[in-house]
Amino acid sequence: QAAAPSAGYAGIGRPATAKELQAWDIDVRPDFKGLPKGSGSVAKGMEVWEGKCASCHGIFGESNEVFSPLVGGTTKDDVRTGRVARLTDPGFPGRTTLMKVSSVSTLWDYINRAMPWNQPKSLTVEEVYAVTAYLLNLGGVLPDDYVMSDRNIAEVQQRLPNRNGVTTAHAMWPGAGLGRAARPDAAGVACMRDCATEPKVASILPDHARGAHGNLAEQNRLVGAQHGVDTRPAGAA
Amino acid sequence: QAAAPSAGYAGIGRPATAKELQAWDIDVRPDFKGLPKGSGSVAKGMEVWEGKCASCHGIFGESNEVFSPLVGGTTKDDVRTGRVARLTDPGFPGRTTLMKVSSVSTLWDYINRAMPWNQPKSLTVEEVYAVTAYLLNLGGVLPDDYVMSDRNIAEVQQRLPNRNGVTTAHAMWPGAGLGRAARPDAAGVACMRDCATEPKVASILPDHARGAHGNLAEQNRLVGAQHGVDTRPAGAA
Amino acid sequence: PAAIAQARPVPPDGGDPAILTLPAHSTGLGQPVVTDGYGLPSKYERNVQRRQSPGLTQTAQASVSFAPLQSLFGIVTPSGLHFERHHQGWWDIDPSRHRLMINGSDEAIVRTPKVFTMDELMRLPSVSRFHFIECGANSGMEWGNVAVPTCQYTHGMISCSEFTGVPLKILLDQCGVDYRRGRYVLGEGADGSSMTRTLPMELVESGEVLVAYGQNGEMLRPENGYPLRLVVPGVQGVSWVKYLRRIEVGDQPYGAKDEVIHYVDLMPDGLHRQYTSTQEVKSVVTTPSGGQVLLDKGYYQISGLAWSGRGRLRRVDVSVDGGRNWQQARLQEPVMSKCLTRFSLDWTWDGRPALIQSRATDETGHVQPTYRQLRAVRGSRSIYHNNAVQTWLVQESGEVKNVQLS
Amino acid sequence: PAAIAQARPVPPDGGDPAILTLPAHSTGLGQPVVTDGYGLPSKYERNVQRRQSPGLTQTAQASVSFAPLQSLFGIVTPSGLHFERHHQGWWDIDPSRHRLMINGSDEAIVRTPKVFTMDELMRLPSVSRFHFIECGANSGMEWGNVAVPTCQYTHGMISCSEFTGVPLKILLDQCGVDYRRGRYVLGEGADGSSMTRTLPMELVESGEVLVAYGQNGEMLRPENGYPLRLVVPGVQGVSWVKYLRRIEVGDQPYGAKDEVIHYVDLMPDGLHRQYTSTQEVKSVVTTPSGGQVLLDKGYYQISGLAWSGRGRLRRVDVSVDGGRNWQQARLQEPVMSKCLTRFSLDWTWDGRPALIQSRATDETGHVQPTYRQLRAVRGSRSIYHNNAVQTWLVQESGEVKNVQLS
Ligand code: HEC
Ligand code: HEC
Ligand SMILES: [Ca+2]
Ligand SMILES: [Ca+2]
Ligand SMILES: [Ca+2]
Ligand SMILES: [Ca+2]
Ligand SMILES: [Ca+2]
Ligand SMILES: [Ca+2]
Ligand SMILES: [Co+2]
Ligand SMILES: [Co+2]
Repeated sequence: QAAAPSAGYAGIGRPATAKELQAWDIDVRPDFKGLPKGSGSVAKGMEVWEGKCASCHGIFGESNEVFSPLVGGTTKDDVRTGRVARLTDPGFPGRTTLMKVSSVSTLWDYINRAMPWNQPKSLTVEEVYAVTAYLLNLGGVLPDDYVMSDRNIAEVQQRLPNRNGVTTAHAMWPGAGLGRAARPDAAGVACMRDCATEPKVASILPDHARGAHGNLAEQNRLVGAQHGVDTRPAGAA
Repeated sequence: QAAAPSAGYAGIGRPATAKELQAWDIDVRPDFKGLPKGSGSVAKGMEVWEGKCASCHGIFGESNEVFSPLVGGTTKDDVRTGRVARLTDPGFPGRTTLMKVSSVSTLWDYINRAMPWNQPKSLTVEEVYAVTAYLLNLGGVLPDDYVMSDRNIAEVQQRLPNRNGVTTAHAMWPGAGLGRAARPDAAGVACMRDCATEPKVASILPDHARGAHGNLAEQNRLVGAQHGVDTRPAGAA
Repeated sequence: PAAIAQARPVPPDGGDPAILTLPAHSTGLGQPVVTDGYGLPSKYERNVQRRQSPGLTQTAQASVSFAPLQSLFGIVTPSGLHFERHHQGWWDIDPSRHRLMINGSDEAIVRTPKVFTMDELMRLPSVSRFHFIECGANSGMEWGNVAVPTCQYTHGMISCSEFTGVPLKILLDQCGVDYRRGRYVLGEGADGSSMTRTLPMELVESGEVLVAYGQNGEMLRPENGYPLRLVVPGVQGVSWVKYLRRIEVGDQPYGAKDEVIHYVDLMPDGLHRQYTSTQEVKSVVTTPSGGQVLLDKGYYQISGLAWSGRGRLRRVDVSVDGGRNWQQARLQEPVMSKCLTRFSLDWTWDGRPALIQSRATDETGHVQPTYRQLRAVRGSRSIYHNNAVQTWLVQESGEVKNVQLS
Repeated sequence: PAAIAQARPVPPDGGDPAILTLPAHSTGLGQPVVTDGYGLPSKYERNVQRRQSPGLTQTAQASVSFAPLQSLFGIVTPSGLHFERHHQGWWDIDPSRHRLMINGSDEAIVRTPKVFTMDELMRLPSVSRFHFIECGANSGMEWGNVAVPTCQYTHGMISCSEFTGVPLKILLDQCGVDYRRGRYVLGEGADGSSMTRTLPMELVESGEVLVAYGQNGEMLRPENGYPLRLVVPGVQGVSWVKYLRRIEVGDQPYGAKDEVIHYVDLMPDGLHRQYTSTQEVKSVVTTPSGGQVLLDKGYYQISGLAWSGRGRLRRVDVSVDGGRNWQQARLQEPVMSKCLTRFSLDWTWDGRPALIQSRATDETGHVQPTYRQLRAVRGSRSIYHNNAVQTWLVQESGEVKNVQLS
């Protein structure tokens, strides 16, 4: 049960009003707590997408121009298993949003609070439902005639390609509720002499990339025990 | 005996040359170590003073325009006793340089390194002797026909009005060589309850001086547990 | 090697001209006080800047700038050089109009949701503590192989400041919280992204989590969340929500974008680890470091930074032979919890190639892993939380190169 | 009292407009990273500046600017707000042409006088330490009676930084010193005044005196001696020679202008104390403080700074009744030697006049004196080394005034 508010600092802070809570308490959790009632169709979502999203994310959500692709890399089989098979392939290059997202609430919440990037919080509830549905439709998760709503969103969750692809079995959550490992999983060895190491250089900055970050001489101060190395291309003044 | 230079950081730093030492080792100590041979007359000093010093310090060294007066407040009797009598009078307003200075080397050294203020280190050795002598002449310490030199500067020292007016009997020199007091001379008392204090306000910023440092509202940040008080004169916008 | 600025050899006229010819500043009158009511570094320090890594992001408002670790001393990061990470650009918010709201995920968890002004927050009891903030993606470009030339880019998403603020626990107590059910805390920003992140209530209860407004003696910088941000010692930077407008106490984690889609660590088995928050033990030698050139053989002080999200550093060891042999480094006092610690070791360079490394151990006994040890567990696609031992190769030319060992 | 920026009373439409109407920064796209490679404070912080005290000096190049203590948090002073004290103006010196010379007052005291470049100095072993620097004349305007309105002017000739540099002892050892005869050390600057001051060799031998180039993680600021200054912990600022060009080891003190004509303390008997160097135990409440106005009755955190040139603080006591009764304040960790320590105490203001004071005790047991105790020994014409207890009067209006008690 909630404790009584402490009276130690009386007069500092005041109760929030219902209207204020409504204006700011916009988060939507994986259990859909916070999700406003409403719905939106894939068809309406396409409209929203092409009007307000495609300029940045591409007509099929696959653009790499302003951000990494949202859509791609998932299969019908992934929708069935809830595991994105390509994530086990170290050779597969990028990772799209749909390959990673494990809760549909996360998409809804984020689009609602932050998109369009240059006009965040401008979408109506219907638009958020619709464009979320359209994104999932682009990814082959929802059919063309789908109307997503607060009533069927739990079903949508059960189709997310990577819904089963996550774990909290690690030691990096600093609380008791999540994360089940007691000790860090990757650790060094405190050897001091003749350690079992072959100090062979396996990877070194290639010469052509030495100057890819500009002239390093200009990225160190003018005096010091070391100066910055001049990485201008040969022949530059 | 000087220890051999440590070889721990070989190659870092190199011996100073004789010319370099001559260029920078300019300090003159109270025992006149460092004082260059040479001389300068009060008469020559007047020339230097009026050409290079009086514009800031006044024709008699008494100006308060760019700095506090150099000359004034000392008497013939002070020259005899080596104690400036007026320093015992709490009612006497300012303190001139000559009322305080206890070593003539200090004047020589400082004028040589720092004056004229806008052209430091521009005086010749003769000019420094001369203008130092002239300053002391203005203060009634040296006669009009005096020629001060490295040979008679010890005599000049014996005329300084405040030569005997100083002490190092205190606990604020953090070494063994000077300062003879073991413990701080002014200390509070660690009383915690019903301390023997009459909390009577004896001095408070007068109302007319409340705004002498500008509008204090503009000297505190815009937010905080306290704001700055508006000290604009009544009626200001 | 590049020429050292030195007074030797002595020119034929018997002295260094920088000594024999008195400079203008020794023979003239300088600038007045309050030339600048708020001063700036010397014009000769213009090379010391935070910088973007070209090609890392496609936009500059959802991006990163890196602190120039190669040029920093001690442990405090000058606020003007603090690394930046924005998701929807930075803002300079009017503090007199900024508000903090505290509420619960349901009405039973927080009895009286409240609203605070900055004036009010700044009246409450505050503390000041030195802590590092490190982005979970720091060193992320180097998981697979060497990608960037200097420690600004390999490790520069870390900074360290003295933060001042109100312990969040004090604010929660003002509202009346059911601490049995309310084991998760949401922080939410006021910027366009309205960044959200979940924290465990345990951290709040420890008193370490601050609702902070001060950084290095002054207010937070706009780029770092002015006028209010969370300080979550030991936890990755993304949780230190900037422009903080709201705190919610809940009975479940929130599945925010930056804990479900980003700041998730891909493991070799294809699973993504979520809620990986702690920044584990780590260190880097900053002098000498990649992209520098040693001016001469002889003595150098190897120096660098070490830290752990689990508490204090216990020790740092340094190797100059690529990890075969190690020496214990000096730790500069004060060694503070979840704070940068500067270490140093004397070294005489004999002019031959050397492989310089540092390896930190924290108070829990956790030893920083090598790349081989780290990859054996996590593979090389995690993006986040790369805390591997960094290796710098000093070449015979004196040039220092970023390398990774097999 | 001035109005607190508050969300209350709630307007008729049921909420604070700063909440109900989403601000531009919540609904738009902000600024990119590296808008500034070297960032600055918020535009809303423009009131936080260092300032001159009108009429204190006749010129601005031989003058002082004061740090705004009333607006600072924690213990680190932002370098842009560090107090200034120049004798012949400040300079921005090219570090590649700056030299440090070390020599003896005679040839037997230092065997091999040497010259060092900045490149060379920065190769040597360095340490980083947090220390305060206080001008010996801090609080000097208040010896006789109340003269200035705020703690910026009463106490603002103090700042605190993390300094980085080479222990001077290491440099002296490089040159070969006769430590039996050479008990005095001269520091000399490169500016127009070529400021000189004598230090006792004991302080150098302790390892505490640094030839410093770093301040708060970056190089010294030009106003504070870039590229090189002495750091002499516990000793008044005038000894921390800026633009350091030369160190001389000698067998006698040097009688410099600022130890014979200034920075001498006039005693009631008409004698001037010379070589008064140590900054004794002292403290000041900075919030609330003079020139501020409390916004309301109720809870406040009284907070301030304490320090001693003799080491660590042992305790700070705070009184709200002009010294009749005292309470022990909390000391914020870390408590470091010859460094500022922040203290705080909870206080509930009942709206009636209050007299707020702080009283520090250092590790040697030295207790900060009241004005009455200080003047009983030193009179009121010392100019320097006023470490008396400061009193702030909180008036019924909420306005805080600088006062002195009988
Ligand atoms: C002006 C450019 C722009 C527009 C228009 C835009 N976005 Fe975005 N979007 C971005 C950027 C940039 C990001 C990455 C932000 C970050 O890094 O925090 C992003 C991120 C996203 C993400 C999260 C992807 C991930 O993996 O983090 C989703 C989902 C998304 N946008 C959907 C939309 C939708 C839906 C719309 C239209 C209603 C839209 N965006 C309009 C630029 C844009
Ligand atoms: C352009 C103005 C100016 C000129 C010209 C000038 N001075 Fe000064 N002088 C000053 C100022 C300002 C100070 C105080 C400097 C400080 O506070 O460190 C000073 C300080 C002194 C002092 C030390 C006084 C004290 O109590 O500290 C002496 C002695 C002195 N001047 C002598 C001279 C002589 C001799 C000359 C000419 C050769 C000269 N001055 C030319 C401005 C000037
Ligand atoms: Ca150079
Ligand atoms: Ca305001
Ligand atoms: Ca909620
Ligand atoms: Ca981050
Ligand atoms: Ca000498
Ligand atoms: Ca001073
Ligand atoms: Co206000
Ligand atoms: Co150089």
